[in-house]
Amino acid sequence: MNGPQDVGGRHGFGTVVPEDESLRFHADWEKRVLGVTIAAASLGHWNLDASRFARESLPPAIYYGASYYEIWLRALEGLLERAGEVSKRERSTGRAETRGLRAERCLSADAVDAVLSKGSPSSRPGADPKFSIGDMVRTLNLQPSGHTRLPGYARARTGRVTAYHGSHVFPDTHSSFDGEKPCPLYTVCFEAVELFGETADPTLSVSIDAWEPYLERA
Amino acid sequence: MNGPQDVGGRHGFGTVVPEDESLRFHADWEKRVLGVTIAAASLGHWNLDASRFARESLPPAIYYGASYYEIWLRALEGLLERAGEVSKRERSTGRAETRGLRAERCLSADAVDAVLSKGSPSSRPGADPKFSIGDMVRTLNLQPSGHTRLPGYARARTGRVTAYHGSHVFPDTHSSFDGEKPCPLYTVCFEAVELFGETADPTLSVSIDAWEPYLERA
Amino acid sequence: MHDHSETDGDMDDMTARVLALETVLVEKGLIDPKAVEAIIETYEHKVGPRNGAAVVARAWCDEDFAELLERDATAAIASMGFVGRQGEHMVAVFNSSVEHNIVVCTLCSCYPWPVLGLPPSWYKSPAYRARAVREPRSVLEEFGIALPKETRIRVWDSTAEIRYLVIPERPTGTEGMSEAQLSDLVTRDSMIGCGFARSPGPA
Amino acid sequence: MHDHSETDGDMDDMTARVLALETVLVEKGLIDPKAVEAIIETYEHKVGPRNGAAVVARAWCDEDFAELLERDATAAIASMGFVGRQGEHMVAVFNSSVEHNIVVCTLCSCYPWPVLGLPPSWYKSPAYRARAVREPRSVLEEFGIALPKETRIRVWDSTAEIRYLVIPERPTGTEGMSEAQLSDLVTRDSMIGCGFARSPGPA
Repeated sequence: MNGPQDVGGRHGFGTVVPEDESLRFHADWEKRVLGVTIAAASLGHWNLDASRFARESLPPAIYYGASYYEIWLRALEGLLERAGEVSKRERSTGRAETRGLRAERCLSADAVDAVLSKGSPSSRPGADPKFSIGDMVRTLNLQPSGHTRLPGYARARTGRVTAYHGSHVFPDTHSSFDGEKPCPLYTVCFEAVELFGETADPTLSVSIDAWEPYLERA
Repeated sequence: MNGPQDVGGRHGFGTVVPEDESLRFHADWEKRVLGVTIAAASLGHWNLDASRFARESLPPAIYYGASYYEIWLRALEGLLERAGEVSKRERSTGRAETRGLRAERCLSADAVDAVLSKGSPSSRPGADPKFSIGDMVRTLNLQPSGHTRLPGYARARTGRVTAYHGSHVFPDTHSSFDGEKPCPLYTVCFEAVELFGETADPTLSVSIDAWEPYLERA
Repeated sequence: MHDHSETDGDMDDMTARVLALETVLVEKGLIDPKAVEAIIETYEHKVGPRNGAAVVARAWCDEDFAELLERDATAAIASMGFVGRQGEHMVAVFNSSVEHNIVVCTLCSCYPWPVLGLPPSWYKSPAYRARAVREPRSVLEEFGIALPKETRIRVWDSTAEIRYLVIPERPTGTEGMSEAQLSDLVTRDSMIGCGFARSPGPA
Repeated sequence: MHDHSETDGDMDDMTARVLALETVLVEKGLIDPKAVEAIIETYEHKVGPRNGAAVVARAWCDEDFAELLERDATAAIASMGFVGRQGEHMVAVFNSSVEHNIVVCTLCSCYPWPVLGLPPSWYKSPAYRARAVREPRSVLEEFGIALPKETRIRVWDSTAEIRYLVIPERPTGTEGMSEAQLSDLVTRDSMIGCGFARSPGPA
């Protein structure tokens, strides 16, 4: 979606404020958001792509006014509500009114290390790739209202394939629970002048990782 | 600028809420913002394009969280501060600490009708137009950090010239007080599929008004 | 974006904020409170969509006027006394059974003040500005308007100082009505392209 | 975007908000508070940028490892025991005197957790995400870094599940230093491309 998350190349967000690397959290509530978000993912009501879609679907005024942990929390609330696990009223009272639907999938403390260490690889067996490293490709002008990972600044632009990563789960379908539909994933590199116009930094190139359905031969 | 104002074609802003046409204002403070904004423009510290730039330069979190009259007020505060007329401290105390710089240009009540009726035409004598009605043109990939009136959704797109309006003040320079630099102004019409991709409404076309420096022959 | 039912606190803040600024400006002699009042009075009571409705009604009744409106809308509209700020360069666009016109300003809130007055909140909302250019049919549905599938839609994004006035189709069953009667059928929304003129008869 | 000095009120709201959700989830048996604690413990104390620094130091010292890191970063990094969530598919990119690499996720906050831990606030900020792809030099200036004008810059936007680790250049004057000593020179920011490794000597 052309949502608030799609900020690459946009103006007006101000300066970047470096931060000491020893700092892990800015407040205790951020820790809880991290822990609860990861633990709740084990219930299996959604996948990573669906959770990204929930975050970028927050209204722009909220998205831009929130820290990233607040974005996580608000998205998590919505995901749990749509899964039928926690209603708005339960959130506001802090008291459960119904039983959990998937308590049997509750992540136990014992299992945390194994789950975090295992991760969730997104590579899958898939079709042979249509493009080869070195090919010039053009991104399509895709503007779905649903989730996509083709950023706006790199839409309808010509670049070169610099890597092929095998087939990966396709977020555009996976995010809406329409299947993993794995397809070839490439790194595509663009000159900045192609992306941002003739006044862009001539020493700069930018790459994205792009699934085959985002691309056509240039 | 690729700022918060550039919302054409973006997702996530929700529904449109119709409003009875007898409603003029939602609160008395909106009336004051209207009146003060128009009256203060007579001081001549800025022009219409500069005031638009001030509005779109508000941080996105503020821009999207504000009603339009709030956007006007916040921008007016910034314009008056940069003009040296009203400091931040004066705003917060509500008490003047220095004299007005351009009190001699204060809009009098008597002059209001004439000023509003006269308006500020932006047409100017200018060069002959490079394009003719019916010509196919392509908008350039212009992404200045300053003010521009080429919306993002219509950048690097091909359309047809459907009207020529003579030369008009060029907002890209006028907004930064770099001169009126009038140039030919056209209406350029695009098919929606050209703008938004193949899934767009095939019965839809969208036109923008575009100054000649935004265009090249297609 | 602005939910007025939840923002009474905000509005008080805004009242204080604009009052502080206005007070300082008046104290410095930079604005005259009477001028501010005169501006408010103009757009609260004098300049509004009934101006545009009169233009539309005349165009329905007077072919010469309609022709001038199509050729030089600024002159045609000025001939009825409607001139000034945010209407310096007017273009009239005519709806028909095959094409429907809609006006938007995606980049700010440009609107033809001399004929329509101040824009409604929704016209200035990111929702309208974002969606009018991409999915006008779904926007029209929120106004209770369904266009035939085959009707062509042309959206006019007011990116310069040209201001657009939509001339809606004359409703059927209005033969013999006076200009004044006809103008009562012309809604503001129909002159933006987000509605039709009303049919005559009991409201 | 989030000014922490001004948002103590907000943070209290957030504390209450997450507490309410967590309480309901625990009551329903959907999360185990001990699991939540174990997750926090992992990313607060166990998994962080010292992992990545060890990878970089080894790459500086061990040509075979560097070669494997370039060819199959996932395997190379796993060989040091760093695996898991948000590091399933790793790519290492090597800075040189002619090319500087920078990593961003313009669409959310993708980041190589097993080697760098949790991303810093700025990495997730719209400011960094917006500007890293368009004007990385001015972003680097805000980190106190000036790149030579002729240095090529390559920005890696993490739009899929591939995670990028920048291998900064080995500082001069580090001959004979141990891997452990070298890893102390490797800053988190240098592994994102927003800094250089430190020079040895008094800090």
